[in-house]
Amino acid sequence: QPQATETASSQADCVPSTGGALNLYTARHYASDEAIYAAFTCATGIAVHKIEFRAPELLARLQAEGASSPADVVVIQDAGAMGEAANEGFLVPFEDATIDARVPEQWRDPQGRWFGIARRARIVAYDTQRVRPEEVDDYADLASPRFRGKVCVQTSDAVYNLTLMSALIDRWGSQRALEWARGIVANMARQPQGSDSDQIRAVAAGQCEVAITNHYYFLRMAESDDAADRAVTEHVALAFPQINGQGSHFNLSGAGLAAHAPNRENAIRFLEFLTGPQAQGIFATETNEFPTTTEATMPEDVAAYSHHAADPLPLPAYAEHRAEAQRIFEQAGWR
Amino acid sequence: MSYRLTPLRIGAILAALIAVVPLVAVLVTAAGQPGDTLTAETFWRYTRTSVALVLLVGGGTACLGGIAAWLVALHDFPGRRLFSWALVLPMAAPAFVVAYGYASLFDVAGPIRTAWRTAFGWDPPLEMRSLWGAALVMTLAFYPYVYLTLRAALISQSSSLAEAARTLGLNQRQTFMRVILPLARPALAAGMALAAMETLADYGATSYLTVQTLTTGVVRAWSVFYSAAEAARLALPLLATAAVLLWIERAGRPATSETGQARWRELPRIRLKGGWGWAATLYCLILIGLGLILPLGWLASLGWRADNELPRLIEAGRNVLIVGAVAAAFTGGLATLVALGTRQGRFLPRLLSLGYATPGAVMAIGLLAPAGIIWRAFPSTVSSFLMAITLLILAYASRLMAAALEPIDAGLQRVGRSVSAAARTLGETEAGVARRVELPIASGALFTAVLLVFIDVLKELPATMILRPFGFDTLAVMADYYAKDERLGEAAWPSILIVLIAIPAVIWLTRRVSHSRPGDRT
Amino acid sequence: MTATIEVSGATRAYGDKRAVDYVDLTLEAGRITCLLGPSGCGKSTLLRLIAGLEPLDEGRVLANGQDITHLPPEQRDMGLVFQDYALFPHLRVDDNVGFGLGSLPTVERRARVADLLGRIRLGERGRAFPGELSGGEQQRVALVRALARRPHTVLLDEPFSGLDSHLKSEVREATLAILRETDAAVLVVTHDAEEAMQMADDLALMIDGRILQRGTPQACYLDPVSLEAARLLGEAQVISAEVSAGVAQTVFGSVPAPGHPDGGAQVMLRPNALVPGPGVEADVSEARFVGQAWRATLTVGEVSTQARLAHQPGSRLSVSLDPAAARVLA
Amino acid sequence: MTATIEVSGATRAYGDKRAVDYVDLTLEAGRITCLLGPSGCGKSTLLRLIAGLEPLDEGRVLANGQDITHLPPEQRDMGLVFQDYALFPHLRVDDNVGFGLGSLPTVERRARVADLLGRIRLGERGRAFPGELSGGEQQRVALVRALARRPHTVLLDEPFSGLDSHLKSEVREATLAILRETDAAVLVVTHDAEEAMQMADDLALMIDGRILQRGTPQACYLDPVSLEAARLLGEAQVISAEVSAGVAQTVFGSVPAPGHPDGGAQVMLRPNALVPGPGVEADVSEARFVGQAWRATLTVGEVSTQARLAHQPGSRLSVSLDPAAARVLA
Ligand SMILES: Nc1ncnc2c1ncn2[C@@H]1O[C@H](COP(=O)(O)OP(=O)(O)OP(=O)(O)O)[C@@H](O)[C@H]1O
Ligand SMILES: Nc1ncnc2c1ncn2[C@@H]1O[C@H](COP(=O)(O)OP(=O)(O)OP(=O)(O)O)[C@@H](O)[C@H]1O
Ligand SMILES: [Mg+2]
Ligand SMILES: [Mg+2]
Repeated sequence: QPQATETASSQADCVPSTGGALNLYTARHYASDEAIYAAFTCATGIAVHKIEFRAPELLARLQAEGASSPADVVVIQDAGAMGEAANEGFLVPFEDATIDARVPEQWRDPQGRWFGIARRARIVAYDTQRVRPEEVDDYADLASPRFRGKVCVQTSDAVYNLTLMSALIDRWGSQRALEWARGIVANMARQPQGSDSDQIRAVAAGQCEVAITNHYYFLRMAESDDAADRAVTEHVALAFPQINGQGSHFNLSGAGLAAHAPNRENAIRFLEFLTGPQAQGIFATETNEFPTTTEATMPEDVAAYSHHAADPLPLPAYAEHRAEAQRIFEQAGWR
Repeated sequence: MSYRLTPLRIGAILAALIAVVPLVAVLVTAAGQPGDTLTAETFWRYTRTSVALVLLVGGGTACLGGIAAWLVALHDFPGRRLFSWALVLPMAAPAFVVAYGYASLFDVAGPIRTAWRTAFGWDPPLEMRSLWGAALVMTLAFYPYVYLTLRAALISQSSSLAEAARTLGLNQRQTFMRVILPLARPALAAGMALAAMETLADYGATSYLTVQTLTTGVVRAWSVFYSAAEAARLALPLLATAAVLLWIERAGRPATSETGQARWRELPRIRLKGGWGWAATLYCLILIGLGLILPLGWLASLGWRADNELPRLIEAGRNVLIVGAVAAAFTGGLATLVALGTRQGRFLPRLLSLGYATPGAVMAIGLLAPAGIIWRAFPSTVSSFLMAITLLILAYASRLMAAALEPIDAGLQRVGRSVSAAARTLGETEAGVARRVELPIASGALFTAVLLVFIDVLKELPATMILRPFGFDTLAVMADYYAKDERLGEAAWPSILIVLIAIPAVIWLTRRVSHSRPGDRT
Repeated sequence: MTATIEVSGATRAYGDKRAVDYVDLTLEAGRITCLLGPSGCGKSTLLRLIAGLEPLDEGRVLANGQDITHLPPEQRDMGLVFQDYALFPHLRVDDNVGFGLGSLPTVERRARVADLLGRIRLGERGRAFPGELSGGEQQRVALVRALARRPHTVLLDEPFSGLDSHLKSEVREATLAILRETDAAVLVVTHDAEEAMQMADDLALMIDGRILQRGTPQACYLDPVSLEAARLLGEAQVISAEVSAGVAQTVFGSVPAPGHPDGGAQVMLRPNALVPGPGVEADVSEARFVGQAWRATLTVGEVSTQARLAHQPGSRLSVSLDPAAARVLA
Repeated sequence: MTATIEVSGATRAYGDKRAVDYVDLTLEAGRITCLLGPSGCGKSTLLRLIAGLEPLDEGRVLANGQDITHLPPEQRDMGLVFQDYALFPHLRVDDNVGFGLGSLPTVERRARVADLLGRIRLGERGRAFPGELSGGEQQRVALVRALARRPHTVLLDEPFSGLDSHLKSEVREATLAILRETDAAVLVVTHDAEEAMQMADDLALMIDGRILQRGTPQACYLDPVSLEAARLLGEAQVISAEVSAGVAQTVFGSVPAPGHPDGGAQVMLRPNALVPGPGVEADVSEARFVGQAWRATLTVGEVSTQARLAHQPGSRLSVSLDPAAARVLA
């Protein structure tokens, strides 16, 4: 019997842990998720055994295990990798009315192999003293001469950059995407480096005026216990640029049923649980992610941004253009 | 002794297989179907960066570690005895941990550059996320390799050559330049080769510092293009380089003393007077400060403010202590078998050492393939905790065999051929001699090997990540996750714990090195 | 048990080099055979072949007529003493001596160890570690350790070369005494001629992997088969001679050369071959005191040689040749 | 330049142990002084004090009357040959020899190195590395390297002890020849008595940090100041005697003991002290051939001693005592 770091709470109103177990392969590793597992175990009595991987390692391990894999549920915080898992046959489609009802079609794999459980916007942090929000209401603006030497970005192999580029390729075509990438390279205030938080800090420090970042790092800093972090957000704000006027780019954390799941029933209960109001609420509160379901309650700071439209990119496109995205980055000289 | 397959030799072959399988798997994978991969241009850019980084780190470690060894071995100054082992302490800090510290300390929004901007109104060019910054960080993390090997060479150099030079009319300085240093050059090269190997194999620090090397290429091929075959192919030049570096390292090992009967006598130490003495003290302090105290201290100050998941930390610490201890003992045992069984041939140990110099990502590919075969053959074992831990320990053994083989081999070499032969003629079998004579005599070396493996398991990431069972974290894994999630404060806790656990082991190892030289008197 | 060890046709090559080259050797119970030869001639290799520590390429080793060529060393019942003594540094002296006695009951083992240590006057030092003993003491411990199992054969590889010259003769006497008490066949390897001659019942001279000569020390010394063999055993000068009718004529006098063909030949002179007396007038060109004796360089015409004579350099004296200390070489 | 080196009151202690204890020693240009003593008696330390490699605790070193006690080694103009030769393994033979000649113009340096290598018959091996040479060749290279700067003093620390006994005498002769050609003051440290006596013009016997005796080899051999000194130089037997009126009476015969007080005394016998002849009847209890001579153990009553005599064990013979090879010890 596998041992696990069972985070089951010993609260009195929990169901006794008699519901068997569930094996989870996840590329997420947040405190929010721990809370969700605990809540799930409490609600169902099913123990959650998990291994946290990085996405490529998770896929490689599934590949190596083949039909012997003990994995029941696969969770990855990147739609590209999730699509890859689906394409490799590591996930199986399953019908579930509850999930279909809760998660809008836009955030579900057309073949039903996986669905989104939380969303993160890849948008722009800007210096409120030097940039007006209208100046960055389209991703294309970042490549304009207006921001020559003023843009901070991560390296090209950061997954969120890869999915953003995949979206742009899908929407704009390869040629325009390449030109955009070249424009960004020309505008870079420094060589791509550091994490998203580092980009935001660089804006605050005046090294650049705009930076591409995921939204929740900004929110995390804004609500941090650390005064220095909060100070960073004083003169920085988030802008939600559009692709073709249709909305901003969001990446998805996805979940799916493993192809050889030994605990299929439990797995489906878990997948349903992830889309339930409690789990969705935890994603929003703990990680500042946007829910994929409509009825979730969000804390105020997340809710404040939740009205921004999402670019209606078909889910398969995230994985489809990944290799090309890397090529374009390389061609443009985006390290 | 007869050529028959004795039990000892069969054991050696089995043990060696464990270490060789992943390497073979990498080669087999590399022969797989080509997939999407990097453009040639990108490949060359990575290559150039790798070469530049290796040269910088090689040169940097040679300078910093070389000067430290020169000061400590040949001079007397305040604190020399303390520094002689304290200078090795930065080895306890994994390079990725040092990288966390420096990147955040010298970030554009970090305390130093912010303070500077406030004071002077301009941003100082102190970018750690650059080739130069990475070179600095890795130099600080790896200089102990040069320090250790060079110091060992200097303190085991008999003074007679230096004295011969003096009586031939050279003064102290000329003697150092023309005799002592040239004689220690192989050791210097060996230390640099070790540092270079670590640099090439590193991914944690380089990726955190955004320096794109061949290892980045390997990881990209795998994680962006999902092509294990391409990743393995990209790793081949790295393996080849590692093989060359290993060869340099082996060749640089001091030959057994050629001095024979002459009484061994250490090189005289020059007493540094007044200001010079304090300058030497300051140099050593700065080195330890920059290599350990500054990055760790900064991380600690971040960690202090951050939350920590204490129960998870404790459990991860407990995990790594237990698994590390078991893996270290097991690897030590395997390496002992190999060392006992291959004393005639030198080829096998060299081959086995390659696993040590292989980048983690590549090793992960090499480990998964054989693990996959086992999993598919025995499906029921995949989710078994014991099976997973067993695989993990086997993986550690194959990855870290070289680290253990090295000292054990050296220890067994010191058991004179005649001592073993004497035991044979006194009625013991080959295995009995190993048990009753050779291993007890080499027990110090065995312990050294076990400690080395233990320290490496503490820092190990790729094999742990990919093979661990459900619910199993180690400190390195936790540090990596927090850092990936941009929570450096939280990452500080496991990082510091790694260092704290490793420090006693490092101290013990260093002391042992200074006790293993001829005619020790320190 | 006593044994006769016969080595026949023993050959062992390392790469191209034949370290031991078709050697025949017999060791007799109760007799000490010394194997004398220069460094690198293959002495240790031969000893290791006999002990079973090294495989033979060709040839056989027999013990009492039984073929033991393929027996592992632990089954050969031979004791070995090494140049570096090879004491087990992690075991105390008594555990070293008792190392090979595992099969004996503890009481008996203890008694035997105590007896052996007593015989080498180290009865008090049983609990010491080898590192705490002097070189001579270590050598004695190594010796009794090799004897503890009462082997039928004892092999000693340069057992005294690690000792100070001061200690050497003392330890040698003690070792001889103990070896004579056992009835083992003994082989002592050495490159010290004086040592070999003092210890040997039988001497075997080895050069370049081959055994040149066997015999008693005296026979080897006075009747060497070649100049090489002569030099192995001590100082030897060579002067040229003309043989005719079984007599070799040198400038210093004549030496019997029965059976030698007529013509040019070489005569080997031991240092005591030239004695003062009626004979040839020789010039003394140099004289040195070499302990116990003087050595003078004597010249007659073109021929120069050295002799154990005390004479002032520059003087002249009359010397004759003692044929007992001279031999015509083949 | 030639020099006389005077060491006076030289003392050097390591912790409590006085390795060199108030030693006076003079080295004369053109003469070879041998310092003979057992291992650990302080020979090397004394040599290092003279070379300036070790500081003196007390005492002075003068060169031609000038105080060089505090001069660093590189300014003393002394050549040193080490027991392990200390050739620079990273330099070729010719660079080793020319190592100390940096101040000479290249052409001259090359010429001098070539000349030196020629003299030791290694003219062809200049481009070899030391590791490629045999022990004897290495020793010769170390010697000419020390001589290359034409030092006024040459110090040799057990220069032949690394050599095979076979090679030893050959290399020793060659070394002596070269040293005699220079006019340097030479000090040779050794613990081999025969070697010391063969090389020395002057001999200094050292024990426990002190110099016991100085003199020519012959004087030291025959007139040792103590049994210790006697034993350093060769075999010596001791028998007891009764002195009365300046004559010591032993069981084998009498020895002159001028100036000795009456009463019990010790007489030291060299191996050739007992010669066949009218005198005492002695039993031969053992006889061995030791190269060049036999050694017999003779017993008279309770007293046993050894002599260089050839006689069958078990037989009896009459011996007399040669007073020239016997001395009454103080
Ligand atoms: N294991 C080995 N591999 C290769 N050559 C060897 C080996 N052992 C011995 N030899 C070579 O064989 C020859 C004989 O060696 P051996 O040790 O028997 O000589 P030895 O007569 O004992 O010399 P010494 O007096 O120096 O001990 C030498 O040339 C030596 O270099
Ligand atoms: N650096 C040192 N520190 C402490 N003791 C020393 C040192 N050098 C020599 N000694 C001691 O001083 C004494 C004399 O040593 P030295 O080397 O001069 O002897 P030696 O006569 O040359 O002996 P050997 O014949 O063995 O070379 C020895 O007891 C030795 O242990
Ligand atoms: Mg030998
Ligand atoms: Mg000495």
